[in-house]
Amino acid sequence: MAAISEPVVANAARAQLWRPLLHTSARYRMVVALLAAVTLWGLFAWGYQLKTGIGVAGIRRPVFWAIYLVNFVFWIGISHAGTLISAILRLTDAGWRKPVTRAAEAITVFALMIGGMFPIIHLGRAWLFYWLFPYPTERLLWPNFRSPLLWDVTAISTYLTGSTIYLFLPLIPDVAALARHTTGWRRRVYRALSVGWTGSDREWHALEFAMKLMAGIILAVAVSVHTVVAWDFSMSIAPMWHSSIFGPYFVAGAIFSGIAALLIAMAVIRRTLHLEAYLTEHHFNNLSKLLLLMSLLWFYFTVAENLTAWYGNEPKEMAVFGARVRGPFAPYFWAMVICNFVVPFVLLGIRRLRTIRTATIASVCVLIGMWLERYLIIVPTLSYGRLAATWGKYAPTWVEISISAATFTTMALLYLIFAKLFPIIAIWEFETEVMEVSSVS
Amino acid sequence: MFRCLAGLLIVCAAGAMCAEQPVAFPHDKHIKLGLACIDCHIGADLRDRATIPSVQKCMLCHAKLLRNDAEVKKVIGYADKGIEIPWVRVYGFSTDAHVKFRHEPHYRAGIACATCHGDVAKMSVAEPVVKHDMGTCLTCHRQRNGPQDCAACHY
Amino acid sequence: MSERTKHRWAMAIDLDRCTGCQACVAACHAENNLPLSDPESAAKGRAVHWIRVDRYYEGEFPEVKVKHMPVLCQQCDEAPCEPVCPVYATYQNAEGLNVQVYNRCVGTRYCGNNCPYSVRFFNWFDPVWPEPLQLQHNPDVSIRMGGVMEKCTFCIQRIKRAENDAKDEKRDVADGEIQPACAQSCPAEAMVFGDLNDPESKVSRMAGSGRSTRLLEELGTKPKVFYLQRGA
Amino acid sequence: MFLSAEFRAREQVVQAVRDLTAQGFVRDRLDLYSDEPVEMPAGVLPRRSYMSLGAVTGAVLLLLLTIGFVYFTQYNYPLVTGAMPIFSFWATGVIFYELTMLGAILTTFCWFLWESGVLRRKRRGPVPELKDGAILLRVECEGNQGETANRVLREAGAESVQELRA
Amino acid sequence: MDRRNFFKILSTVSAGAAATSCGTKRDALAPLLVPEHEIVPGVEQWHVAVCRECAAGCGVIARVMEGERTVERNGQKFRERVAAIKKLEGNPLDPVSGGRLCARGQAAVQGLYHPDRVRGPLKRTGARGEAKFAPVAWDEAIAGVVDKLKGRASDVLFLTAPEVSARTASIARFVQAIGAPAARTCSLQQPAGLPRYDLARARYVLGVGADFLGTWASPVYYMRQYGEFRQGRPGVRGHFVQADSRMSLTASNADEWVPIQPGSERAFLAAIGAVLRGENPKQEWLDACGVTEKRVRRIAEELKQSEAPLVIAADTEAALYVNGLLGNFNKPGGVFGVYASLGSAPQKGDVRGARVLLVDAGENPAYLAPGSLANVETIISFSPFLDDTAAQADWILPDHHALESDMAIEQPVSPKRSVAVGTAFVKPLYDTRAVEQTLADVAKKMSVAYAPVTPEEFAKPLLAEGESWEDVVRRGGVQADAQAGELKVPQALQVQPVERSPLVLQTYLSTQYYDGRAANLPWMQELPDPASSAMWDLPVEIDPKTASSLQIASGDRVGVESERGAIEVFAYVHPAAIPGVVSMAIGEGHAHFTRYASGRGANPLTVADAEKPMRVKISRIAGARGELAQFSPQDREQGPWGGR
Repeated sequence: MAAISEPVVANAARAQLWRPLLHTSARYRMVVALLAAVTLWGLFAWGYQLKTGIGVAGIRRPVFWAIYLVNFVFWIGISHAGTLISAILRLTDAGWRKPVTRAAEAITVFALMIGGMFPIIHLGRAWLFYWLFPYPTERLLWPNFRSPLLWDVTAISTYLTGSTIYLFLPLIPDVAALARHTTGWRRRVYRALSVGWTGSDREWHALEFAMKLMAGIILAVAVSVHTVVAWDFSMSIAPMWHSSIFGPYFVAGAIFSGIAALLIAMAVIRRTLHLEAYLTEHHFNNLSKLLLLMSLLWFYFTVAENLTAWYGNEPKEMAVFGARVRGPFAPYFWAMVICNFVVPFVLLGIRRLRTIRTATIASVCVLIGMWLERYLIIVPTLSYGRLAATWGKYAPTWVEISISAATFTTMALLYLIFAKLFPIIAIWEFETEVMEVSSVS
Repeated sequence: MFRCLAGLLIVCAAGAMCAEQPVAFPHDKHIKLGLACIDCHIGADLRDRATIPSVQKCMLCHAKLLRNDAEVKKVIGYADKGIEIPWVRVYGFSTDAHVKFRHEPHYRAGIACATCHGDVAKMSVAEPVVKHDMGTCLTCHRQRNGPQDCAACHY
Repeated sequence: MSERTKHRWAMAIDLDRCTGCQACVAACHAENNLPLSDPESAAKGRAVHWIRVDRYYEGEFPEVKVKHMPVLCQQCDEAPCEPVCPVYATYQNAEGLNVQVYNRCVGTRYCGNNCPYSVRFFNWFDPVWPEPLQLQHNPDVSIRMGGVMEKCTFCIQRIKRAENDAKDEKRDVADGEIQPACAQSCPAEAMVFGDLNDPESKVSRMAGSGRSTRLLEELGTKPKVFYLQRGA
Repeated sequence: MFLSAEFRAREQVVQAVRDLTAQGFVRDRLDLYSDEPVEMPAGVLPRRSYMSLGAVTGAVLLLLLTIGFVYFTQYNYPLVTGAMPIFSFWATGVIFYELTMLGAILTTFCWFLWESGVLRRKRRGPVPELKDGAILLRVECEGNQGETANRVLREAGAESVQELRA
Repeated sequence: MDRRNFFKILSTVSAGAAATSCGTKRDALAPLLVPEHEIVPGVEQWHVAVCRECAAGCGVIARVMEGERTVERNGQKFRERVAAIKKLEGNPLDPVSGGRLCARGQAAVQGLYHPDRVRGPLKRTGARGEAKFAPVAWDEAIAGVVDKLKGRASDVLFLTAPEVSARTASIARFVQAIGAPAARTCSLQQPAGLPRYDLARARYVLGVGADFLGTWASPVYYMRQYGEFRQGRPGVRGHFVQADSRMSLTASNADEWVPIQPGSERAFLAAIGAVLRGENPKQEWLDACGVTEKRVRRIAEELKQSEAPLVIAADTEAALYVNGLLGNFNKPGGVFGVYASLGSAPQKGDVRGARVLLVDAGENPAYLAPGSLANVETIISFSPFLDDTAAQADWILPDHHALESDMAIEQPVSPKRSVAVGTAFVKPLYDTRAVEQTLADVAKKMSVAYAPVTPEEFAKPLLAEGESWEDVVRRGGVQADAQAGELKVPQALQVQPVERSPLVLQTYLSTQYYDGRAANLPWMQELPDPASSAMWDLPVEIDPKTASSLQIASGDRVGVESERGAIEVFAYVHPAAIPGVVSMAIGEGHAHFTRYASGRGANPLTVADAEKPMRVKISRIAGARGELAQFSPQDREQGPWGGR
């Protein structure tokens, strides 16, 4: 915690950060309505799938998993934006993180909620998902603790619990302040959420300590969560899945896509809430560098993963590798390489080109590229199994596309609502930061 | 989930309906007269399934006995029309349970009818007194060291 | 392995006898109430054949050879499908059968992904049979609902029936007494079913033959289906 | 009796705390209230925390509970699993790890609620109302200490000193 | 015979009608409410029957257990319990099936419970070919038929299967009684009277053009033999060479496949024969079949060297010629003569000349000879399904399904002189009538003296002394030891010159649908084609060279055109097809044949001949919609992009 030389009355900043909480524009309503419409359509598609059967999706033998699981991995990856980044930055005490952390942590929680839904959506009998939990019945049935899917269940619930608390803790002083300055139902909600925060030094002290501890724990959990997600695949003996590199590969990919998501979220917040003074070039520059670093790391992993398969020349692996690199999946593969490596490398690697706008463009590319990466991990392997006679091809249906699209709108919707209820920048953490940063730049 | 609920409803409905059997058949009276369960429910000892006797079987005795009893008259009515009595099921597994239940191994193991069907000998109307669900089955299988392999019943 | 008991059911398929006629495929449909496909679902890769005959062409005309191989659930001892099921809907029973419990299945399809033989099939919808085709249904076999996995059971209903008959008569199940529908139908008698724990059984002898191999043996799945390669 | 003094600068607060401590006010009787965290120089108004210890304890506790749970269900649930054990350390290791972490997370959160005192607010007397940018120092006085405190606070530079009522 | 099968036969009872019970709306108990002396829930009964899916007439046993169906009475729907056939298996006592059964045979039960069966007599109401019918009463239908037959006996043509059976005997008696010409057949079934090849004991087999493991003669019988031939004798493994114009199921099992041009089977055998006689094979023969002299000489030499050589060919005369040269008549592993028949099978006939056509179940001239019914005035069909021919009929008087009928069929390929016998043991599902019965009714109405040939009457000559008919019915057939007829050895082979053209289409009987008669069975529709793995359709098989020159890939829609007509089908690039020889299986392309086959695929007989290949033109249809359903689209063990 940076020292405060003297208490600052940051009324101006507070007013600006609180404005979106107190005033709702017509444009906001319109956007929310639009997003809600798509989300509802996705819910309808899901309802249709529940009623008719999972067969309304395009999955088939042998491609038993497809874009539902792609979305699952993708969103869990996005969720690393947050917590992981904010935790790393908090632990390394990087001062510039302060206006960024809340935005990142919120992404985590919402992305996890959405990602966590997909294993349920993709179930053949989704209404029986609770069978994955160990609860006693006289039927003496029990979940299988050795299944990676059960690891997922525990990992994601732990991560969701942890990241919610991690988001909530630094929110307490802000809601306490909001409770003091608002009236009506908002005041009651904020007061309830402030769990009796008084602003005493004991509280500040405990909060600081808890945040440090949580940052450490959440870091360990976040790494494990995406490793476990990777293990869903690499614990299997399917060609190109059974790879020891998958754990770190997925974690790196998750951080990569997480930073991209964060950059996009920040760019949008900066523009719509006019927070140019708080989210400065400096922040974007730093995050862009991080993104570039992750892009290089991702490229390294991708090369390592594919080169070994190619060199090993094992026929079953080569069938999948070939399908990806020069077979039916080649367009996606090369699009992925361009999106994840070429574009970020050019746009962010060349200093002159590195602006907020290019960083945002690169981030969008990275998100597309990372989605494709997951698609390319899941679908080709399943399409080209060990026995050539079982090969098959997959194409998604409107149900899968609707549900997938709805998750993006749900994310945006949750984010918008969150930004409407809580300050998206942690005011107490950063009030002095404004001055520090402006003196630096 | 929907099915479980539906199954539950069926069980409840069956319970509710047991009072409205087409003929008020008094099990207790027949047992007292010396009949055994498997005299009528043939197959319960040596076959997969126990059967419900045909109305012809009832008529073996009631062609002569108690012809004036109100309930017996109903039986005779069915027999004369040549149709079977539409009995309402009291016990049974729902098809969704995918249980391949066989009576015979249970008979071989010496399980009394009353273990699963209650003491019908004391009932004037058969009622579902023993819950036929996986808990009941498994509890007994565990106590008596019966097979607890899922595939013993579900396939 | 401690749980394994008296029997260990296995199958041997003599590829030199197999003609690829697919009588076994039809027999399986008749015995096991497999859901009917339709042209659209078949084109989507959703036709269900618990046993299939894989055919491969090798070489170019005129030196071209055809390979036929009936592939059914290999009932692996170290089945990759088993540990990944989160609810124990598929597991190894005491007689070495790789069992699928339909009621317990929630439909993660993980087992299907992890089966290197791709012999697991999923019920994408509740199955439908137009009246009166359902009259043909085998009452000994469950009609699977939508959302669950299914696969070859080694005709467990026939195994249970035979074991029960043997128990009634206070004797052991004789070799050859149990025949799954596929083996029963095979005109060339290419498929033999029996007990691996009985060293005298026909299947044990075939499994020990010099021609005996197993499919994708290198994966360490220890299948219980033995393929006898063509040749003397 | 509780006194609340309003300061505008951290140095003044530090001075006030030092003076009060010298006058025999123990640190448990002194509380700072502010909008933002106020960092004190080392040795001034130190607050001890056992949160890490708590987190570790919670983690170990849940780990043991989980191991026990998984291990004992093996015997209470005689599932036929084809000789696959329910309990297998490496395969269930992930679950142990995650639940260990969950234990740490939950204890940290609970510990925070306890240690920060938000749950014990009522017992700790009246709370001064926060003002933007102000640092409030609350002093709990016994008997005739009130005047001493008042004097010390004003000397340190307090803008105002008030008596707090519940 | 193993114990289980012994049990099956023992439990066979000659129960007549099925058990039914009255159901009500809340019939929760109905599943258990079946009179105990008939079908008991959970208890299986086995009854004998005869498979009628091809001409072989395999004896089968049917597993009967309880089943449930919905029936409508007085506008109310009831669930009804009936005895239902669950599964067909080979009859272990039958000399042909020996307890085994092929895929088509097992699917026959789906024909019985087919949702689109003709449920009673129908009268045409629309124009011919519109397939509009109205249900009528049997009396009206019979009167209608009598009306058409009266005084036109000489115009009548009765089509029935080319087999010797109680059915064909009854029909022969009927046409004789009304004074009509002898019954004919239009089916592609192999006619009765083939010699029997002792495959099981042969050491070296040369097959020529006969798909005896797929559709020729009796596939089940020969597959049983094939298993023994390969691995049935310790230390001995038969060697198998197949000369064929396509990679048939049989050829795919051979140790060596000799690709020969379609229609050149006789030329190939003549060349082999020439070598065996120590002569030089004529160059024109070698040119016709496209095999080198060296190869012919080697194969002939190998045949000569073998202890038990055998030549199996679809061309019986040529087969006997070469086998005669090998001197393997009536020897183990050789050729055996034909047993004396109980009658004569209907010969091939042309329906074009007929005025009044009576079509037995199983005969489908509208499909097998497209356009041949154009000039026929009256068509009377006995088909239990609305097939291509029945859809054009004036009257449909549906026969029972084979599994609901009494029957006796002489088995054309059998180690003994044998007749398979089946009795009805499930109650007919619908208001159908056996053809024999219908004919008797018609004869009665026409005041013609006629009594159908009963199975007992038909099989009587084979019954041994003291053997009771009940015994025969229980065992599902009767066999008699008899002396096989002498084999006539042709002294020389007349080889017709074979025309060659750059692109020819040959047709063949499909494993799934035979001559199209099994296309209505969903199990057969979803049985992957052995060559292309296609389901619910049959593609045209094109060799890779031709395909690439025409820019055709597997799954493309192509147009196939000949002087006869044109069809549009999916293409399958067959890695083992002979360049320039395009093949297509017969089976799909029915205008009408129930919901599962109507309008699906294309009928190759509209462009080609069943007997001889025809010159065709093939072109890709760009932008066509649809997808060829294949169970295993990948036919090589490695993908095209698999290598490093």
